[in-house]
Amino acid sequence: MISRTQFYLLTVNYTLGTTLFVTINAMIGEAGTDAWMMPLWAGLFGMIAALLWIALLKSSPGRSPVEIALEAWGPAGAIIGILYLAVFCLTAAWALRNLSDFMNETIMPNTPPTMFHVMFLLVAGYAVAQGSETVGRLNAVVTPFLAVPFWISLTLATAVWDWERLEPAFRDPWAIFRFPVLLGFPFLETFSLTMLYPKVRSGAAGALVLGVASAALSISLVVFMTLGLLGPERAARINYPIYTIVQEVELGQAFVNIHSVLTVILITLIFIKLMVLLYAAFETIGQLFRPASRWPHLLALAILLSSAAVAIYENPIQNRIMDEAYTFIFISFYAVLIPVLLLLSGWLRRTAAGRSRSRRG
Amino acid sequence: MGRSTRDRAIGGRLSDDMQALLGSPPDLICRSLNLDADRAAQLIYLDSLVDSSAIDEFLVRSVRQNGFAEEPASAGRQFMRELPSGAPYGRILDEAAQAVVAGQCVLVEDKRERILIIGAFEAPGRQVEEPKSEPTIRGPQEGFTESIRTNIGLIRKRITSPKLRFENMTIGSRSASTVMIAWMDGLAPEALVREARSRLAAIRTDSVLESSYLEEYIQDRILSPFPTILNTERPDKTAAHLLEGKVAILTDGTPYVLIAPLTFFEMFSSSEDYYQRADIATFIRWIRLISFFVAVYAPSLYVAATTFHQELIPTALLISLSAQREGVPLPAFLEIMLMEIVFEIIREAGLRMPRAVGQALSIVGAIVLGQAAVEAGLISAAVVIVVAVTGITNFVVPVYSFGMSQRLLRFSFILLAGFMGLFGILCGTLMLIAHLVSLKSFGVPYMTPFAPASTADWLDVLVRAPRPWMNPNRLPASIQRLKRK
Amino acid sequence: MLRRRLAASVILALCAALLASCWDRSEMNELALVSMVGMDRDPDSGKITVYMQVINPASGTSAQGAPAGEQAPVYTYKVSSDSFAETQFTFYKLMPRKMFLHHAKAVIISERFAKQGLREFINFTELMPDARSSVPLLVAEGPVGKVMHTFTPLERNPAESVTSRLELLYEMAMMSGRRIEVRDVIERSAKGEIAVLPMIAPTARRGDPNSWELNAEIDANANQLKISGGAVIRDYRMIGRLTDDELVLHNLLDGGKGRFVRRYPFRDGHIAVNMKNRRAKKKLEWRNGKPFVRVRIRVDISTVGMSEFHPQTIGEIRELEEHVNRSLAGELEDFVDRTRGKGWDLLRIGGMLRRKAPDLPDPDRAAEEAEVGIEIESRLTGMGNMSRLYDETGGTR
Amino acid sequence: MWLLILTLGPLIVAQTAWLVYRKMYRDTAVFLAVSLAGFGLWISIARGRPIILNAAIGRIIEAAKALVTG
Repeated sequence: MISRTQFYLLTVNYTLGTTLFVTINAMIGEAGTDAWMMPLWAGLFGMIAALLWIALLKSSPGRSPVEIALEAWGPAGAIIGILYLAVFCLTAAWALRNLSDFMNETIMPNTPPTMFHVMFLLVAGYAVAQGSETVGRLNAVVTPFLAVPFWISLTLATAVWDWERLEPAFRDPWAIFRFPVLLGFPFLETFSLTMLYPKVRSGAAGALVLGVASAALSISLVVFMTLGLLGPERAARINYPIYTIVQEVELGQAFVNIHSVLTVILITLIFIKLMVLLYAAFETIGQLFRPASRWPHLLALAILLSSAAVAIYENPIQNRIMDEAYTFIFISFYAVLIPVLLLLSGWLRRTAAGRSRSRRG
Repeated sequence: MGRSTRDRAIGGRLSDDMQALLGSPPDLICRSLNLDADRAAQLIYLDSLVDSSAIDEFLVRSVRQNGFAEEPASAGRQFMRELPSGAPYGRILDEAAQAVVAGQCVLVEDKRERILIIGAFEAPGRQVEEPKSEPTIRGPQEGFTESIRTNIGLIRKRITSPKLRFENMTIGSRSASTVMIAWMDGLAPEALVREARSRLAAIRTDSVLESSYLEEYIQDRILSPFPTILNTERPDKTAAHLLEGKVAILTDGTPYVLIAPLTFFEMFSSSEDYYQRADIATFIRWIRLISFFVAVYAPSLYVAATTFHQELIPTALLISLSAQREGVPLPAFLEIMLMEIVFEIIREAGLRMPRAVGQALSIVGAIVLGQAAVEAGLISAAVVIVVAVTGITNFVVPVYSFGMSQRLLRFSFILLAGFMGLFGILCGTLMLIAHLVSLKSFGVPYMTPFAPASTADWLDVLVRAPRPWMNPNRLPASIQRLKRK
Repeated sequence: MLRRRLAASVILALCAALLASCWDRSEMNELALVSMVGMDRDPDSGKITVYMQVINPASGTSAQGAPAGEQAPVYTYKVSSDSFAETQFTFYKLMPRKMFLHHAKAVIISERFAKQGLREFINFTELMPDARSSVPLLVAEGPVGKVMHTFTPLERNPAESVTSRLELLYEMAMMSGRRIEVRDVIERSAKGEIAVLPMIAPTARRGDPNSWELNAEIDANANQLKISGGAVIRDYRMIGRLTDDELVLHNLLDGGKGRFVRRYPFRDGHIAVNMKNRRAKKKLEWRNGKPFVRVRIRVDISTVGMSEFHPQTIGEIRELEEHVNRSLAGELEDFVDRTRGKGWDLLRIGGMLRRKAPDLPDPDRAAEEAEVGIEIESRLTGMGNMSRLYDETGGTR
Repeated sequence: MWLLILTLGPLIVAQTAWLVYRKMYRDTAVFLAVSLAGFGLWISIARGRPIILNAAIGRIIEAAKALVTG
């Protein structure tokens, strides 16, 4: 059982997860100086989606989507469950690969990516094996050490802040809507958190929605600061604007290069995302097949993920192209379509049962 | 006539058989007191374990004056009890033997066919002294001793409350050691006391020579570098914890008392904090926290910074460091590893060696290993500094067993840092946190009051708030959780 | 059981990886700490020449104590090839240690290279993750090789010397701006605005530069580097120069916050006024369809160093302030006119129009015909250590 | 390639053996299913012709689109 606050923090960190590394320059490339408004409406959409999932989960309390599918559709539900397992694994592999790309392109160019994957998988596996409480508490403990240095470094960077970089503002009101990938990538992906939802003591719904909201806010704040610090011209071109910002932060004359510390702190976000996804996958296995042991399946997942992370895409460029083409469809399939179907079927069954009862009565 | 022989038999037989049973040890005394014609008595005891003066002055006289004529009071079973005369001889012999080796004195009155077992126990042992392992400047200077009765006294004299409870248990099939659970009735949660009782009862062992025996049996997780049960030899500390509603486990034969449950941040607060002024205590507590991080991370961060992320180091420092490393044969990772191991060896030697030689050792350690190694160009000076600093900071933490776990962590972190630099350290840290938050001590999460968070307690964890600001009746969150259960 | 096996396998993996002496690991004494980078490009052959000035750690004290004999504080490596990427690797023909760019303090570009355009170089640095774009970029007057082969007195490491001088010049003379780093060039050029970089030149040679008698040379003006003048960069290309005098004015308009001294005719003599820029604001207004840029600058003046005149009455103070306002404004105005005449939009009016009035059809035209009004507001805040001057007739006036 | 097999093979085999020894057949099945999928993927990577999941998804979606549009 994890507390409401822990779940809230999990939601925020999960959503920030890889977003800070991957999409920022894409956003700015799309909408220039107004890019900071993108996450806001995307976040709004995410909140609506979250409400949909909450409706689904509330329809049969204490059950995860997989269990709901199982009881609703039986064997077909099992197929849905396996699909979800695949989806979670895929997303986890994505996160891992983003991590190793980032590390390879920035501070550790020669380390083989698989080393990063394996190390993170080991730790995440250990945490997940300890159960949901550990997942929640780990995140709760880590968050301050994550947020404080990050925002402090951004504030330090404001030495080179220049409002001119944010002009001209509000050129084209529609520009900010030209990037639908954003709907899918950070916000619909939070669906994996619904696997943790039943484990929350109370008030999970509020925590989820609030979490998505504050995640959207902080993303937009980060984009805003990126614009003010790097200017749209650079920020749109550089692969990892955050990295460049922290690279150019200077702590007085002595510490001119603190980026590696901040980088390493930041990738903890990716770790948390990975941990949640691994938990979701592990939980799915548990609910589908009711195994008696824990560790073997974590080991299996580790093997699968470590390979999937290498095979998920050839190179970041191909990944970006694919992303913009398919991610939204792909994610909305499992995060919107299936939940809606589940909700409908449950509602139908309930009404049918009600009618039959009334007929009998 | 026949009667007399039979009488002769019971006392004599008992003493003879006792001799046989114990292998006629030199300290087994069988005195036969010849009183007037029809009253003879036998005293059997080990004079290594009994207070012989008490025997002479009290026992013998009272026997002479026929002091044991009346039935022994039912109270004070420990002190004096009577074996049922009707019992089969074998059982009588066993009980008598058990009593004798436990330091009691067996009195056989032939006439009345009574066998009395009278406690005259007085084992050799040291007096109450200053606690060796956790001394304080201000505050009581007395520590527990090896005698459990003294220890109980030391606690009772601090908590003069009828609510103070002691419960006796005998653990160890051979050593049959006395173990006592102590708690404050009403303060300590029922669940906690029950848990402690059941865990102790579940122990199957032949002997308990030190409380660590028990600790290994009753701790929550075996594979963990962190102690989940506090051990102390300070009566005042024990009393303080009892008053917080915790459970203390006293073991006969050791001055170390176990206290449960234990949470992570309690290990940073020494009993002295509460004797110092609040602000100073707070400052010192933070120093401890910092030095914990230094002790665990400093060497690994050095390795990471100097072999993976040199850009972290300010230019001037980097130049001088790399100048120091000119011509140093070993990679920094091995340097640190080597020095750390050498340092651990020296420390261990310092613990074990006789006091007189300590001086020589420190000289060897300081000059030979420090200066000479640097001047010979085997080790760069910075490494020596780092190792020295970590070594010192390691002693700051008030709980010794916690210091040990820090050393363990330090080495694993150095390994990780040498492996993947800061990323390795990050992984290690996450692993560590995952482990810490998953730990439990008697059902209390180890990281209380941070995960799960209970802000009210931070007043006594992050700072040592002045007593008037704190609610005296408030129990720590860890205990409250148990109460809620 | 299983957990223990897992743990064991983890440990084994770690040790194995360790024995395989990991990938990104490199000892400090395996690094060549680059402190300054110099670049040149031959206009006809297009060959690129890169100089790397590497710190020699042994010049400091080492583990074995002070070094024997005099050692050079830095060594300069030179490589030339057709592209930057190639130079990076050809360096290892000469360099025994791994190139370490994180601590590079300054980048120096030869004037001719700057005139040909820096885009290639800019892209290259931005692509490299370990090259910070927040290092000052200087343009070398004459061959960059000379600059890279010069020791600086007092501060033995040229890079250190250059950076500290840039800082001092900004603080004390406003002869160098804040926006002189690579990232600023990128940003300004991308915006189509002008950046001004400091220029550096070697001073007169005396004696054999490679012999140690240089260290015994007392004249610190010889055999060293001098920072003076500014290179005007537009669209990654150097299009002109500013004198030190103009540089001060430009930095003042550009919002530099340093202190500086101007000398103006006053009454029947001159006064040298010590000023510190407090605020410089540019505002865009429209006057009958034409853009009008109003520049408001507030400077604090002090009588320190004003050895010719010391105001005694309120009237005199006002007079002084008024005078300073007029003269400074005049200076600035004709500086602006002069530069705009050359087609240099140093006030960055074009960029301003693009920002404030994005819908303008042809911002550059508009920028050219925009009018500029400069208002100076000076206040006498500080004063020297005297309340009245020794004003006998001796000495010049 | 061989290194891969040498590292992963024993791990999987040992684990399976342990599970079978503990008579957890259902677990064995699940474990084998998942880990062998991973193993296969690894092999495909080691042979230099990895199955690019990203592209695979793309193809699936394209196919689905074709179906929907008919």
